Amino acid sequence: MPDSQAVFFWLLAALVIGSALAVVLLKNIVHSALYLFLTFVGVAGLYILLHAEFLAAVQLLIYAGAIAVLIVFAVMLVRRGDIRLSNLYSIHFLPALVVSLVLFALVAVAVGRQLWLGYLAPPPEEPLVSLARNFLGEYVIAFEVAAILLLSAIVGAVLIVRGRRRSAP
Amino acid sequence: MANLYWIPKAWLIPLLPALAFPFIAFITRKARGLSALTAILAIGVSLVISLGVLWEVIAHGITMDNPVEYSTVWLQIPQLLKIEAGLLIDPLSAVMLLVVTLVAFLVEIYSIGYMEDDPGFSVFFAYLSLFGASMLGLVLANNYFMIYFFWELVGLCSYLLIGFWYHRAEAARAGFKAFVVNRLADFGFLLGFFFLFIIFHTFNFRELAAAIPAYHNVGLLTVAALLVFTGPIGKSAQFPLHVWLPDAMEGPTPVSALIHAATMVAAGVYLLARAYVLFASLPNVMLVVAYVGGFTAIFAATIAIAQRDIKRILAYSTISQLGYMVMAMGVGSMTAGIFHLTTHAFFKALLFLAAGSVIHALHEQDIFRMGGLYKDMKVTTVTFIIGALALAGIPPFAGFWSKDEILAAAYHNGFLGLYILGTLVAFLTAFYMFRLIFITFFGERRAGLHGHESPPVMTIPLGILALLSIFAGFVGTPFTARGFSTFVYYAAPHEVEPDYMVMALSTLVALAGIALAWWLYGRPSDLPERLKESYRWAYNLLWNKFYIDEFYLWIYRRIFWGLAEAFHWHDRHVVDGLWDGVGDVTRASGQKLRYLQTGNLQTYALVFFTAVVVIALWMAGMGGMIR
Amino acid sequence: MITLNHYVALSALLFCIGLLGALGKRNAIAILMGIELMLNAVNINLVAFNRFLQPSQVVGQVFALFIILVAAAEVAVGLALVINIYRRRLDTNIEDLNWLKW
Amino acid sequence: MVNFGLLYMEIATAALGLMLLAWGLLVPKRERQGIAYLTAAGLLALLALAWCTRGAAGTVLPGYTIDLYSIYFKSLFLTAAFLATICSFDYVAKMGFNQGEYYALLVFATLGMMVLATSGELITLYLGLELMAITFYILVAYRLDDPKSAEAGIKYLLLGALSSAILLYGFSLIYGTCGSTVLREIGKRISSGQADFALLLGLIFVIAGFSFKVTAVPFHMWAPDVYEGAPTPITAFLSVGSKAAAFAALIRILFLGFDNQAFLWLPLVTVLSVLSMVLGNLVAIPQKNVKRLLAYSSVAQGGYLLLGIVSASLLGIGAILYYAMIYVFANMGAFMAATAFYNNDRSDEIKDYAGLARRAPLVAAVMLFSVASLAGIPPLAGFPGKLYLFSSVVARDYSYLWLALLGLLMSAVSVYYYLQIVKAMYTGNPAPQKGALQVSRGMEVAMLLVLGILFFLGIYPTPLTNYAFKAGETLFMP
Amino acid sequence: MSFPVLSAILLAPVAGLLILLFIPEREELTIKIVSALATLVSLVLSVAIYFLYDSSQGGLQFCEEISWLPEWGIKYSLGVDGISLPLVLLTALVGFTAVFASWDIQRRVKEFFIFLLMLVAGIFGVFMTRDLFFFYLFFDMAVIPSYLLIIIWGSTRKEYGAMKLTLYHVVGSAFLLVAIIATAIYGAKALGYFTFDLYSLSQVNFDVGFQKIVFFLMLIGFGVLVPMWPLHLWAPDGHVAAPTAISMLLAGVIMKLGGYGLIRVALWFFPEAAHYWAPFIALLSLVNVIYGAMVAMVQRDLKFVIGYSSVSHMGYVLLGVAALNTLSLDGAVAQMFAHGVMTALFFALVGNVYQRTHTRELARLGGLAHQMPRVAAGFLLAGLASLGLPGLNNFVAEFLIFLGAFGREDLMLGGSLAFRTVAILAISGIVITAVYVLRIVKNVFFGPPLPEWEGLSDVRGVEMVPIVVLGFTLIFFGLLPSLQINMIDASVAPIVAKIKAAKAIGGIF
Repeated sequence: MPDSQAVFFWLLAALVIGSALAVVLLKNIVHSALYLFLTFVGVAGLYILLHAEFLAAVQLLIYAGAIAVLIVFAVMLVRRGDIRLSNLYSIHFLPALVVSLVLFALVAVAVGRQLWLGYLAPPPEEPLVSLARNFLGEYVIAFEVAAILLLSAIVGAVLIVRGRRRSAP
Repeated sequence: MANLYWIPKAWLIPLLPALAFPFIAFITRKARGLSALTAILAIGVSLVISLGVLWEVIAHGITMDNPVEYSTVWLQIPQLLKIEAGLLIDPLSAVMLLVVTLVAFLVEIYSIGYMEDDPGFSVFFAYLSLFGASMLGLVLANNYFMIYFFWELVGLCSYLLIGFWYHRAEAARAGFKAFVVNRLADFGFLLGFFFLFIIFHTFNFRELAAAIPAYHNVGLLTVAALLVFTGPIGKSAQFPLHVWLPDAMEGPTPVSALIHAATMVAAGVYLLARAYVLFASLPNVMLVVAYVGGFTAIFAATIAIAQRDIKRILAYSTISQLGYMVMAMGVGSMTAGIFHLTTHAFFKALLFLAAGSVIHALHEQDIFRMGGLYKDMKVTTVTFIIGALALAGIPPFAGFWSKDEILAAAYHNGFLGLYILGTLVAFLTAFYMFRLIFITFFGERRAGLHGHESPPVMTIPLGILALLSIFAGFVGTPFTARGFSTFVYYAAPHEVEPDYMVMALSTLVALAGIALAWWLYGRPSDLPERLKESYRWAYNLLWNKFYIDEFYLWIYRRIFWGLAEAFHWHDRHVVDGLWDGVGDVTRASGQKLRYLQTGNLQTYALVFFTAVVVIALWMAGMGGMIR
Repeated sequence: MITLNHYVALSALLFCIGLLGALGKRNAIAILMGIELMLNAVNINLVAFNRFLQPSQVVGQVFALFIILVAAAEVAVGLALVINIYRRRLDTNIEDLNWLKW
Repeated sequence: MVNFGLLYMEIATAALGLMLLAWGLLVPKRERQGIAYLTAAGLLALLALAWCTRGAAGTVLPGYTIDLYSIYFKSLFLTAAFLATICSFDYVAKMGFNQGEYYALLVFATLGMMVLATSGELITLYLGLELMAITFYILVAYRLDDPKSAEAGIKYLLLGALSSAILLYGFSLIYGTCGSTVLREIGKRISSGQADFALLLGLIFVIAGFSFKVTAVPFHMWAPDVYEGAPTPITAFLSVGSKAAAFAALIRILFLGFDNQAFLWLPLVTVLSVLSMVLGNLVAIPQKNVKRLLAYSSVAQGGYLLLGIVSASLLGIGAILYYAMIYVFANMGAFMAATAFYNNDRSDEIKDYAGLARRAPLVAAVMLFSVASLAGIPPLAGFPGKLYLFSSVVARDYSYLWLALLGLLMSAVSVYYYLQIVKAMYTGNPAPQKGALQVSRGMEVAMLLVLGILFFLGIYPTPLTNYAFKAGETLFMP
Repeated sequence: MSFPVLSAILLAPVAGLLILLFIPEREELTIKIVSALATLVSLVLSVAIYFLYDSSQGGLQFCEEISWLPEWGIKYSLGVDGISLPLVLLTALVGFTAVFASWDIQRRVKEFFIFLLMLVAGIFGVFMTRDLFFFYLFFDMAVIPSYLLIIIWGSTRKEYGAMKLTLYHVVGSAFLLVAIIATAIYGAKALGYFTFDLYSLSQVNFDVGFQKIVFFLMLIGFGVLVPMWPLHLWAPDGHVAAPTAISMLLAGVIMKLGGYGLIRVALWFFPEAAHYWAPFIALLSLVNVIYGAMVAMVQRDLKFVIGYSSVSHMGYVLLGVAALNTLSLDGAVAQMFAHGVMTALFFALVGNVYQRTHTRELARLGGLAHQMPRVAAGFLLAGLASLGLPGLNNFVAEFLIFLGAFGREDLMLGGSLAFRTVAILAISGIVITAVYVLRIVKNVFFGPPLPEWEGLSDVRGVEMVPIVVLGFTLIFFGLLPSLQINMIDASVAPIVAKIKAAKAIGGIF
């Protein structure tokens, strides 16, 4: 009987792909948002399978928790007209479909023929410690830059959303 | 050449009038008297030096074979080209110097009277000085380059003087026509001596004279000779480039006298004489020269019969006489040609100046509107008749001896046809000259006509020229020992033995011409009218100068101008269209491509990803990845 | 037995679905959702490579974490802009946002 | 021990940004102007710092090395930022709101560019890229009262996000196939033989990502709309800074990472370059709006810079570095003039430029000589730049003569549409009521500075040439 | 030479330019005087070095050199030899007289003279430099000033004319720059070090295939300026649109840049290609001459006539270049000088006519000699020079070209008939030139005085400067050509020697 790993993988894969398709194909923007939430949860599950527990947690927290919710709020804010028809196809749907299929085919072929050269080794004992050592060791510049990035993003987002208050002369 | 005094000063002859030109043009322009004086003084001194030169040429026995030559290098390109500015003094140039300076001197004096009430008085004298300088320069030149140099300058002066009264449109047009026709001839002349240069690597006459006989390739030499001959055809108004001379009569009469009768038009004949070795060594070229000369003579003489304008008649007579000289060259007697040139210079200048004084008095040029002038203008009439007699070739006048020598030469050298033609021309010349005399001087007085004699300043030159027309001939008569033929000759001096038959026949023919003229025009009769009616076509043909002018105009306007218009159209539409077209295509493509930018964000994204996919497929295909 | 290829194939599929979402939908927020899917696909790819090819290191996961961080920032700014455009033009339909063209 | 001292430039810039942010909050509404001068002074100080310590070299982290190449680009970004700040003195004052944050974001964007240009390691590079990108998304949409700016913002964000998604996918594939994210390692691991398809796909996705930033055709379509919509100083800074940073990173990736696979990506880059030059110039011809015209001209300039990569030689890289710096001055000059005009007449249409020469001779002169320099007409700095670029291409081999000729013919076409602006400025007669243009003192000084540099480098290009070509060499030193 | 005279000549206009910047717009007279002084300094110095130049020794004299860009081998090196010195003198002359020809400019005087001096400085640079980089830098420097000068102060269809002229020049210089780059790089490979110096590059023997391509590129680049036939259309439209001073400079000097470039760069570097392309250039020169002259004849606008006449005359220069022998090349350089002076005089006079009658249509002009005798005399002098009257500079130049083309030493007798027929047809151009020049003189100046032009005033005082200066030059070098030809011949000899040495591969057809 296939071991538990494989079963979980196929379940989670089906969940992710199914809900992703739903996000794309449904006409109601709210349903899409909800299915997006489901996709993120599915992906978190996959991370767990890949021994990236911390990452799964972060995924759940930020993606599923923050981003999906944020999107739902945004959808509520810009609701106009009939919500059921709020997310129709654009004029380029068919060509987009073709392009994505061809792209998928290309990547699939590329990956299929690729003989991945890697080495077998046990995952590090405390993944969290090595993660932290990386963040503050090798990638400290990236870390700091990320901090500033978040700062400017927040400042910018608030600015733009606040819009023109009569306060400034 | 021990103690030559005058000849070393020969370079002053052209230089003095040359300096007079800027002097008058810029300094003494306002003072009319001073300008005239400067011009006359300049040409006078040149005349004196020319006389000195002639005297030393005779005294020191400088002959055609060993002339005196001074030359300095004007422009030198090592081993390739040496252009020198030099003087060649030999009997031929000495004679020409005398003729040119003398006639110019007399004409300038005459002009004081003729041009006195003309606003451009001093400018006229400036131009005359410039003409004198360039004509004398041409005569003294010792190489083809220098002759061409002054050849064109002389052409310029004739252009300026023909178009002197530029307020008259016809004068401007005549000047334009003269210059263009001369330019056409000069183009041929230039090519001619280019050919000589690439064969012999020199322009110098004496070096060429030494080299040409030894040269074997007759074909190329013939081409060169014919091309050089186009120069004289243009300058001496031979057929077919004669059309400009009759129109040149638009210029003031002293100009016609000096330039278009005596000197400049003779430059062509002078060139033939100077380059005679080139023609003499090519028999078939000589034939061409002879027949061109002959045909021009008869052709011009016939037209002269039907003309009404006094200056036009004299113009055609000049063309006819020039044809005589060229024929003389063609038949082999250079001496006869130059001798006729000299005598012709005097009596033709006389005729023009006399006609000038008639025009000056009556302000009228159409002979049928004049009559009976002999009563008021005694001196002009007498001098005119002397000139006419000399021109017609009545002994003992100068014209008779020189024309007789040409006819004798033609007869003796076996050109029987040309001899008969020459005699016929003599008859026609006599006829149209005395037709003119009987109508203007002896016909009945037109109403309201009052001629008055010209002032002495004009009549004195007439007198001098009349004397010359009478006695100039004795220099070269067959009877005088060591005459003209021993002085100016080609190859060897030769004594001319008299040929009574030719002399008698030509005199007889001239008298017949005069008689016919008297019979038709001397006494009142309607015969000329009836003749004109019966032979209407012939009269029209002659009156319209065989429609050659119209033919040339047709070529100029239809073919030449048409081609130019075609080029213009081609330039504006085809070539310009092509390049502007390229510009428009770029701009249009910019316009079209602009609309790719639809503004829709997803179009951009679609293009982005399609490009990625296309590149991936192309790179994969190129790299032979798939399949 | 689940190998690396499964994960990469899955990630490619998810990427293409996200792409379809981004290009094929008319609503601005839907495009954002599409982009998020594509970024998730990249994360799966990275974590999978890390797990199968470089098990001893955690570079892939670090990269994934940074990507999540950036994605969050991006969504924040993106939604702010969407709301800003909505406030101006009362419409989040991409096909109408074409004042800037040619 | 990791030598963080070498990061003085990045740290100082971040500090400046944060200080500005704080200053913006603390200081009361009235002296907003102070912030602008503070920013300008700060950037100038940083520039001076970069200039005197240009000798510094060393590696901070495996992927992050400080060398002349990175310092050259840092000084380029700081110059661009400085000029953009001066450009926005009046512009932002007239906008009236959120001044403090504007300048802070500007500095953060510069920081992003620095990190992008310096890092030799994919993760840090990506984060530098994203910092720059996100700050620009905000800055582009900064004119809150203008719908065009909003539309430009949303367009730039969505397309930017898509391009970075494809870029990331490329990075992941490269990481997968090569096992490392440090470019030098990747370079060692890639054999010069037949690359496997996944790596090739990765490369293509990365090139597509960067082509978006470099506005190479056919990935350029966002540029005209965003350039036109964004506030003019930001358009200027975007067209110069973002493009130069992207080029710095692209050169690093292609020449350090994929040097052995050059035969693969050279034809691709050649095609991109040709398309950019041709399409950029052609579509610029019918443009009526100055900013949109300069956008297409910027696409074309991207094409010329790509030529430097096509030449795949030290000469080429030095030429790109030289031309990028000249491009900063020329483009900034043109946009300064456009801003000055916009501040007075509120319009960017070329026909409104009629008679500008008589109303504001200095502004007209700056526009004239900047545009002439872009076209590469001597005696302005553009000419030596183009000369180096085309020489480097022809030096590769003579079969590229046609490419140089195409480039020059296209810059001949560019002369046509640049002169359309000049014609309007110098012949038209201004609308009756419009008086002389008031231009702020700082702007005039900057314009004179730019003019001086354009002429000086045009006639005596040696100082910058030596600096650029030495910087080019340090890239390859291990 | 201790005193850097060439830099002085080059920088005098630039100095004038800078001084003008600080003179307020209102002081129009001082502006004009400053410009006149600047160009006068250049003129005096040019005349001085013209006569100080020792033609027996030949070669480059008055050399100056500052190392400019060591890696790229670019040096700010100036030097004049027999070919460039007459053209430097020409630039000085035309520049000086151009200032006086634009004495009556009213609008925006300051900007006008600033751009004018910029133009003159640029042209000086081209003739003096010994370095390809600076050759191109100065060559292309004229683009902006000439464009601005035409669109602001031009006359009929100035936008179209200015843009057309600029685009032709820019496209032409694009071809030229590619050729220069190719040469420099080939030279770098051959010599081992990167250099733009003319002399060292001329030592490199390029392979024939390379030569043919690069010579053709240069032919287009320079051909646009000469102007060679199919690329000539900027000349008429440009001249009609340009103000007087600019037409003088354009036709008088900028056209010579093309001819000078062909001789100094194209022929000197690529002798084999010269042989290969010579028949092609000869044919085009023939078209230039005949086609240009014929079209000039049917023009209705006075300036168009002179524009096309320049096309025709520069055709002679092309013929001289195509004949590839000492005589014709000497003639070509002399013709460039002579034609420059003559066309400048023509345009100055047309400027005077236009400034008084405000029209250039031949139909309306007539009998102007009555009102303007001096202009008429000047026009006649220029006209006679253009049709090659002996005693004026053009005659000697054209004579040498014709003799060179007609009697190429290697083509003595058996020489290719084709080339000689081309030469003969080209020489016939002198007749057509006579027709259209004298037709203009007849229609415009002679003939009855028209009531319409009754009260016109003649040129006086300052406006006489162009006529006197240029007229005197035409006559001076017409009577004493050795002063000019000896100097030119000394410098043409090495080029012709190199061309002779190159084995004469067959012509293009």
